[in-house]
Amino acid sequence: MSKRVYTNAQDALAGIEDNMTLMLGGFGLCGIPENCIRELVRLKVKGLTCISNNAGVDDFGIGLMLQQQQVVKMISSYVGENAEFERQMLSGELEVELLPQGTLAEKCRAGGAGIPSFFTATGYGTEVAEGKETREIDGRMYVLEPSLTADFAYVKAWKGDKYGNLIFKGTARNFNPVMAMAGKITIAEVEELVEPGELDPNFIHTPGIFVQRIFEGVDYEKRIEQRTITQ
Amino acid sequence: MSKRVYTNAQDALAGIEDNMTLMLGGFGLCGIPENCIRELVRLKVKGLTCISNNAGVDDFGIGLMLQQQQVVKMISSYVGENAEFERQMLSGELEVELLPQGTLAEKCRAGGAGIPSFFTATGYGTEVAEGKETREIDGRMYVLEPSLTADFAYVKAWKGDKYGNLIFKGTARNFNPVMAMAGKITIAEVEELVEPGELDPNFIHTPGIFVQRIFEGVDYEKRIEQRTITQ
Amino acid sequence: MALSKQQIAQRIARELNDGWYVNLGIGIPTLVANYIPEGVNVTLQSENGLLGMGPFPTEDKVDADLINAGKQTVTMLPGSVLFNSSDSFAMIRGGHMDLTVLGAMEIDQNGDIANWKIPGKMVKGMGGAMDLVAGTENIIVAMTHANKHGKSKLLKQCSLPLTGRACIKRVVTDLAYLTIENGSFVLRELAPGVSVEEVKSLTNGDLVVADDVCEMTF
Amino acid sequence: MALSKQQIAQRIARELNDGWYVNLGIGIPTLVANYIPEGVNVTLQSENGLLGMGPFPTEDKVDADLINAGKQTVTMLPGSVLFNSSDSFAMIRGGHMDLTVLGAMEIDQNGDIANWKIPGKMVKGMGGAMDLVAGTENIIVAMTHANKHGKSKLLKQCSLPLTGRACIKRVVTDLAYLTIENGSFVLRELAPGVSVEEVKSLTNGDLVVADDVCEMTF
Repeated sequence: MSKRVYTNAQDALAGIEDNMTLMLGGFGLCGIPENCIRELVRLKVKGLTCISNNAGVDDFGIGLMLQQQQVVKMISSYVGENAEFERQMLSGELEVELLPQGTLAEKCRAGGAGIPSFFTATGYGTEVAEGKETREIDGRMYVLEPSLTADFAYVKAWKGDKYGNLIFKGTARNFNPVMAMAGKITIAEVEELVEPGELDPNFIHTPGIFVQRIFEGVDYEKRIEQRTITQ
Repeated sequence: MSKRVYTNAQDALAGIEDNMTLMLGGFGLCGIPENCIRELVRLKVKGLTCISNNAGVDDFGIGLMLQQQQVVKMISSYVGENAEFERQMLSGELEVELLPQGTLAEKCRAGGAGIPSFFTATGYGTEVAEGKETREIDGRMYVLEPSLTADFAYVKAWKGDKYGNLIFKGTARNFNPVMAMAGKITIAEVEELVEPGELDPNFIHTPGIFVQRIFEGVDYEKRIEQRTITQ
Repeated sequence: MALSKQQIAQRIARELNDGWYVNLGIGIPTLVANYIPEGVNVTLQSENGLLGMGPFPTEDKVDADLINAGKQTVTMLPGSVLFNSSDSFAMIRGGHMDLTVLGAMEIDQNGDIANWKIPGKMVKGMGGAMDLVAGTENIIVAMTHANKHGKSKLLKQCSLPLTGRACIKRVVTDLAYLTIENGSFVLRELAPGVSVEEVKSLTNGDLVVADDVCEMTF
Repeated sequence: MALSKQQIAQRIARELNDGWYVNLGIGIPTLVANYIPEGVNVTLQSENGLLGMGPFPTEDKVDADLINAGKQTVTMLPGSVLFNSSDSFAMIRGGHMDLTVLGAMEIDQNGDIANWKIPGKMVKGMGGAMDLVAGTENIIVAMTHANKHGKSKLLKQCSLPLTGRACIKRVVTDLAYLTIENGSFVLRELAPGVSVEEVKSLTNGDLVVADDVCEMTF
């Protein structure tokens, strides 16, 4: 724990092995752990199960891992901005489990919060509920959703201190805080690493207790999927 | 919704009736909705079920409502800093449901988040689990806990804007954000009411969507239960 | 004449009340924001973590860290709030949104909706749609009355995989505004120049014509 | 001679590892903070919403809005974090705390603990204790070996209402440091001058004496 600060992605990602389950923060390409993904691509670990709301695009984000066929299963809510993803899915090389976005987020939070399963009305009467326990509570039907955890969770924050406390910027927060909770080992890459005490304790989004490793990332591209302008 | 800003507790508490279920934020006497409690005492509404982590002391907080026998049931995790509470409990005038603190917090959050029930290991094998469904999940035993909601939730924040966005100070945050989520009508009293835009959108603890009414409180006593000093 | 997409959005915008929190889906629903009536102040939610969504940014204000659920760059307004995905769906699932407007491939007279998957075609996923239809009491579907092959999208029973069950009570199409009540579509308003018969012929489900059916004005 | 409260705390403090997140209960456990070994940096959690609890404030720094779980005024340290009650217990229930130290009325050789309720007496409630014992893998109980009537608090089976089941693996009393393994207490260390026989006679449960039992030094 006291060895929490790492110098770069290469050091921070030590311990990753084939066939592990990973969580990757981000919504679309916003707030994704770019440095961690780059390192996962370099390491060429295979057989991965990736839990991430989206699967990147062909040449960025998780798409880079798909190009190398490192992923055998994706657990996401919205995918397919990505031709290689589609090819692998249709050919059966890639297993895809689609979950409602809110259910996915809550399953991660639950995994981090020691809640093994919870009921939600979302998805009742749809394919999402197939094979899952359902139950009527106060006149409404609900689905029992088991929580999710991961061997490693990779999250991207705006600023972080050396105790692992994190703050995010804008909508780049998204899934990062809940995935940080659910990783057996959570690795945070931050744009700016500061000393403990520099972040206001009242305005920290992710307490450092959820972050086992932290490093300052480099070369953030922050690609925009839909650049939309008011003239 | 647009009529969200009220001038004082008297206006803001309109609609409260006997026999309602209320949530009251705070931990001990820290972060309690002092103005709302003062108004509940003045209104002398009776037969109330109060969900609050603690029950105040004899002459402050919910203790003031107990003095007037306004409360028929308390749902709390830790009580009895309070002689009148003890008398009413032992005489059977007051029903008390004790819940583990984390379970209480999570039941409020679940109530606000549309989760009717969730499994937790907390309390398994104890009185808390009596009459509740239990289940083995991955080799461990869990208790199914139903969520909580309230007719009115009263919360106390440090600052709030006219859209109901709230920020809390120090450990006065405690149960306030989760109870704000779980009130059918949530009333926030704040030390300082500001214009929308004055609070940094990235550092708001409770989004205004959870707050139906807001007012600037007066005469905060902020009593300290255990004044502990380093010489 | 059938309503344009803009007119569908315009008709839906009349249902907005002051102070509401609203989630607008991709497509026609997004256009609703352009027709919010004078004096009505609504707060738009973007389920990726923003309440109080503003217009698209000017070139100099583009921020890769501030996008909407359609991954478009957006702006904030005074009073906006940012939050994480689980808090966002706590709002939605917990019933705190006043209105959801979303598109559909099919709806049926039981209030079922299908809008995320066509078997045999590439599936992109449901995103937040299942949460929105399960969590919001007040939903308006915005869509064309028939698909591009001229087949009704208002059915006795949805044929596509469902997004949600028994959750839709209102729909605005290019031809009409209808409610769903007691297992039937109820025709409430007609697009200007569209006849009851036209709507009937393009509605493949039980249709009741309201006594006070009227023509929309724009 | 039996350990003082301070010595119990001192012995427990030796179990702390650098970088740990620790929750200290009220009473003897609180004293552990005074004996944290040189070079060991632990972060104290207060379950009402603070990670990184500092010492009590000086008179001029007292803040009614900053208290610990015992309702005492406290301070923060550089790197502290504040959070709400559900996030606090997400940490605890989710197994993120490295150590919980708490008092007990009774523990038994199955690892059960009772520390919140005496039937017939005024019940104050369990507060966060049930969450802490259910959520933390590593728990140390700090208590006297016998109650004030001289009766053992280490039992075959707890007689009081339980706080948690099969969760306690270590206890430091005024007489000894014991572990709980395979349904027995295992005597690991003796307080200075305390005999194995004394511990045996005051332990009302199966007791195994470890081969390498030794005397604590202070």
